[in-house]
Amino acid sequence: MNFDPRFSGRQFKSVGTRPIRPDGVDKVTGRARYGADFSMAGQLVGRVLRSPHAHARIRGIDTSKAEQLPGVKAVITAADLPDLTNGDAAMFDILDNCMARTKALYDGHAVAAVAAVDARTARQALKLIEVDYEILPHVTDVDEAMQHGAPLINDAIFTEGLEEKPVKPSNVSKRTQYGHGDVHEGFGQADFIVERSFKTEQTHQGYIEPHACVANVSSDGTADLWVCTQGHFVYRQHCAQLLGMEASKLRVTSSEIGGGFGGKTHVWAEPVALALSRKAGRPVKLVMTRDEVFRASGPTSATSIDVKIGARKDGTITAAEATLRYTSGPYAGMWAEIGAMTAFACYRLDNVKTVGYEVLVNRPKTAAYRAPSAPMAAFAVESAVDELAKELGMDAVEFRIKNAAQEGTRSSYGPVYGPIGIGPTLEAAKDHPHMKAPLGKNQGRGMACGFWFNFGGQTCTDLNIGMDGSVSLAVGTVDVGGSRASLSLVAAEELGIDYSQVKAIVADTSSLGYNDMTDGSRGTFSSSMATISAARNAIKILRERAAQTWDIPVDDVVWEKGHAIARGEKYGNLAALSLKEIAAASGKTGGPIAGHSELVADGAGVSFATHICDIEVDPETGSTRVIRYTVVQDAGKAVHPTYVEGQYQGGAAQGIGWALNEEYIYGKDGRLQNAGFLDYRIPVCSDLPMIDTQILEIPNPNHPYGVRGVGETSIVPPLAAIANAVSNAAGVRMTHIPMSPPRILAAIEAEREG
Amino acid sequence: MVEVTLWGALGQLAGGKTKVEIEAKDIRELFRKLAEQYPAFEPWIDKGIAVAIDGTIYRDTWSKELPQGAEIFLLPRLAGG
Amino acid sequence: MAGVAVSTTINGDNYEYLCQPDETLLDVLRDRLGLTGAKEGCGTGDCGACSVILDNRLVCSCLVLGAEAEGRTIETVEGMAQGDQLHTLQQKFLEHAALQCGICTPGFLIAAKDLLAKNPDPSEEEIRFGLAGNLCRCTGYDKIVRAVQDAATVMKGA
Amino acid sequence: MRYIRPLSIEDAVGQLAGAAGPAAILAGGSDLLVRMKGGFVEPDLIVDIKLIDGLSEIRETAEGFSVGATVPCAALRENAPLKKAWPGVVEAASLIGSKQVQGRCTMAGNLCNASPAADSVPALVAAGAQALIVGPGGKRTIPVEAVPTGPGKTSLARGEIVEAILLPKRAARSGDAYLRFIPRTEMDIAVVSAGVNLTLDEQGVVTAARVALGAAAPTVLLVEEAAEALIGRKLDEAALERLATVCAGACRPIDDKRGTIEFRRKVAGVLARRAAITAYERAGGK
Repeated sequence: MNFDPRFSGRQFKSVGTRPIRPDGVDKVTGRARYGADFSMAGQLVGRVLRSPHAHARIRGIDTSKAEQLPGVKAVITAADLPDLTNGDAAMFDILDNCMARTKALYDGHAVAAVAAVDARTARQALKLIEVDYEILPHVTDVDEAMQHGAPLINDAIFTEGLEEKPVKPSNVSKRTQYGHGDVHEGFGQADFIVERSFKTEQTHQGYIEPHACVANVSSDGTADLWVCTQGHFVYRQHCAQLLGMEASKLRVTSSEIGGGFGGKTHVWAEPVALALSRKAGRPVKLVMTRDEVFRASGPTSATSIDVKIGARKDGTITAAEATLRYTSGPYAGMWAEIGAMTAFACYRLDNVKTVGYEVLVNRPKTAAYRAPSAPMAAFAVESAVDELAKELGMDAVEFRIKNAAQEGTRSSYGPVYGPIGIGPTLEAAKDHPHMKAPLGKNQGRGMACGFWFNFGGQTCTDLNIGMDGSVSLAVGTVDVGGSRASLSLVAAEELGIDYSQVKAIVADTSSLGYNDMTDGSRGTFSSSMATISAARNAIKILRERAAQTWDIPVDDVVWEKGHAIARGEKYGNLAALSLKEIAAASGKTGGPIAGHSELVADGAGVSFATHICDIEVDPETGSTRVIRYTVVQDAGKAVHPTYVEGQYQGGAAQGIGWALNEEYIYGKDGRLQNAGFLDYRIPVCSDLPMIDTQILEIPNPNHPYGVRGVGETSIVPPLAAIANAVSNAAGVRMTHIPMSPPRILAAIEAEREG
Repeated sequence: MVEVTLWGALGQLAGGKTKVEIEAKDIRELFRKLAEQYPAFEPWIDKGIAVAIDGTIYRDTWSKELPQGAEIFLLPRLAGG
Repeated sequence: MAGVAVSTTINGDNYEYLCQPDETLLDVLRDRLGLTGAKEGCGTGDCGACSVILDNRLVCSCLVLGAEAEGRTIETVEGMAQGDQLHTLQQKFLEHAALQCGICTPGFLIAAKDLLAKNPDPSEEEIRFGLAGNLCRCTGYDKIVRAVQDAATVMKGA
Repeated sequence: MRYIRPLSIEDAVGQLAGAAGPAAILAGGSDLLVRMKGGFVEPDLIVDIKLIDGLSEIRETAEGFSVGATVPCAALRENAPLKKAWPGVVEAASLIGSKQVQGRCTMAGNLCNASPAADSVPALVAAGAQALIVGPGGKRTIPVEAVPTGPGKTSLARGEIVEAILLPKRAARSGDAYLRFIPRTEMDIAVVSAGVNLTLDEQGVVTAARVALGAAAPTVLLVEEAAEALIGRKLDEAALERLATVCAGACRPIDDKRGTIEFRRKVAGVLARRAAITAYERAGGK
């Protein structure tokens, strides 16, 4: 669906307003039901036994004592989840991650599970399961895992993407390369070159709601799953495949979701809960503890990145190169590849080369986290860009403006850009009052840019018009941050009715056709396209019904401002029919009125952001304080600007946490030391200032209203923006994220001592 | 005839080529002919290949037409958060 | 293990229940009494999603035993609205879009209610430190702080 | 597992002393419940001491203040005389956990949990506070620093309960302060901390000083050499420099997930110095 020129400069009626969300009252009164808030009669409590070892062969599991404990109704191991993946390597990894088979591959890897009448019995049963482990050497650090002689995690993995097929297995599952031009030649033209190595530690999405589900497998082969997820249709496919069920017999209902950020795009506990329920013949509720969430669910990659950028005296970048190593957990991934694609996406480069290495380590399987892989690459690149600007004696913003990608630029990942927003966000940042505000003692200002692709995907939507003229909109993309409000606005806009007449809900997998996940910033982008299409289909029927009522040709009926209007002077005496009137008469004009839509919402617009921040550093302790923060980002079109601001602010806050304090800390024994919110330090309210936002609207040519995705890009610039600010405040270049106080103090001391 | 640029991993499968010329009107035909010429592509196509047409990325719209002279770029299918 | 018989007052109503000695008040509220407004985000007092007011003190209900509630008075998010009349804080959270996913919202509302009861005219800094025991991962806190500021203004005028 | 709520301290002591299996005292519960949740302790008996008469009171006596074992830290802030006399102690106790945890946690619990990083303990040690202990053998009073003997370990015998924390009466021209280092602004465990308590003469010369460091050794350190660096002098730059150096040197910290040895040493000195400046100002020094 292309941009509808009718909307250029047009005043929208509903889109762009800020009404209260349809699910709001339930959420402020405690009535909204999340993953753990649903229960079934006779339900059992499921609990998972997890490996305490980072790497161990499972020689045997004896569940007999647990099975004999009164109140225990089922105990399962990998044997109860046999391999039905049929050679699909990605699905096998998901299965093995849900329940370890021959080896436990990280601290927290599930090895068995129980269902019992209550939590206490389930906990006791776990203690009675005897696992015979043969402890193996482990590796958790990305650089160490790549070294010769590092403990090998999977001897069936041979590095893909090498010129010659390797003869020995490796912890590097893949090498990828992107770029164009000749970087060697480019560096030859450079007057200044900056070359640096960076490291970033592994972080977690940190959603406040732990994974939770209720599984109910019936003896007739059908099953229900209630679950907090970003994609219930995808969960259905995966669970059905892993359990050997027909997808149509598994009905998955997505609960309200208490945060996902990419971390709820992957099944963990759900196949286990279904297998427990199947074995016990009763419903099973499985809720992860916070400790389990950190140890066993979706962290992002830890990385090690080398960057080299060269420029001429006039400030033109002549060449840019990066080598990116990303951990993927103990399974193959494509995270470094995304880093390699996004690293230099903001710039217009004649010579660019990026190489990515996917590295297996004994850590949890890496899952997507908001613009996955892009923040780390941006941290390395934007730090080096800042440093290069300093060497050139150029202003950091001017240097970026001079080299910014624009329409027609060949992107560093290959294709040529259409209309894009990097230039405008930089210009807006340059003109922002924040840039000119005075700084206090020990304070520094930093800025950085970020890029994310944004995705669309398969989408299906139903729009039903009630006899009272109200509209219910059933969508299949899970609402993670207010999309029911924005989609209701879109339906109201198209139909020409008031927002209050529309109510959007998220339908279950048996009530609507397949939908891809809410990921890739696609929720509002994709479902609004499907909603527009469904509304237009409904309007066609509304016009037909009006034509029938008036007994005139349907081509003479137009739809305007929520009314059918007979066009032409000959119909001068026909009063317009409102949607409500047509709906009320629908029983006599052909029955219910609905619009349906199923489509692939491709063509999401790439998105850029520029962030500015001020940081104060205590030079005696390395402590930091965020003084001021500003986000400038292109939204294409902001459907519900308040929730767009919310996405900008939330992404920035997550990035701030990542930049300053969040990290997985592993002991020498390979065990995670900080599997809780006490020592995995996400920002608290008093850590942050207000986060100012500026929404730019550069229409996406592939969406009728110009919408781009907005959810992810905001987490890309903060790591670099803060690193640049800290470096400016403390006078030292910070190359290791998070910039925790001990790291900052050590850097300051090292600089002092020269 | 459209000129299609391959990304590194795919290029290796095509004997080190970075660009191939294919007579195809839409993405479906492009994939079909690529699989004919380069059987090693087939598992990649099954897993999912994204096609950038003049900068816009298409992941599943196989009916998308390939305009004459358009810049066609094959990319791996990526995940988001 | 012997169950403990407890009689307590929740949102003005008397409740009687039997609970295990090691069962938390949060588990009792959610699993025995069906009051699932309080959420378990961590179970260790680090996220505030289970906040309730116990005898006029803000607490994490995951750090209180169900048995301890005997003879005491508890306020939960379910008791904030009066009939269909939302509490000012609830209304302001909606108007300011101070929630995205909403899982932390009940805890924030209870903590903010306690904060404004003790300090009707808080500064931004006092609000931020007053709500530091409640984690939110979606909003960056900006709109939450604004909602509380706005609610404080309205409540002072009332 | 049993849960009991004795009405007298004698009954509580008797129940604890007579328990066959592991028993736990429940005051605020902010440590106990976390440990139970994590499966680190599984007591057979939980003795909730909150109904015992007098334990929830803050009393001002001729000797100073007596803070009952079940007084939540939030109540300390609300007690104006205590706050005026011992602002550093009240500040320290107010830093434990969140507002929610403040509604439950107690100073006696913070002491008996025996974490080297406990926030209230360095301030109490600097203040010269005593613990009033009741047990099967009667009552005894010991300096608070004698209660924890190592991480998670105390000198309390089976059946003994800390009934109250006793803070001495304030001499004229005295002031105390407590500072801790945490990476965030709230909700963290101290990476390292310092409590300083000073008394001055009319000229502003320090006549008495106590300096304590937290998270710098297996138990809170009372650094006598640091006190000596201040006594007999005004709080001049040289005295502060000496204080910082002595404190950094006195640390015997560890590398862990919260900080490094090097970081803790340096920051211990910085915090002691900053706390001393605040304590000095509070004592009326200029």
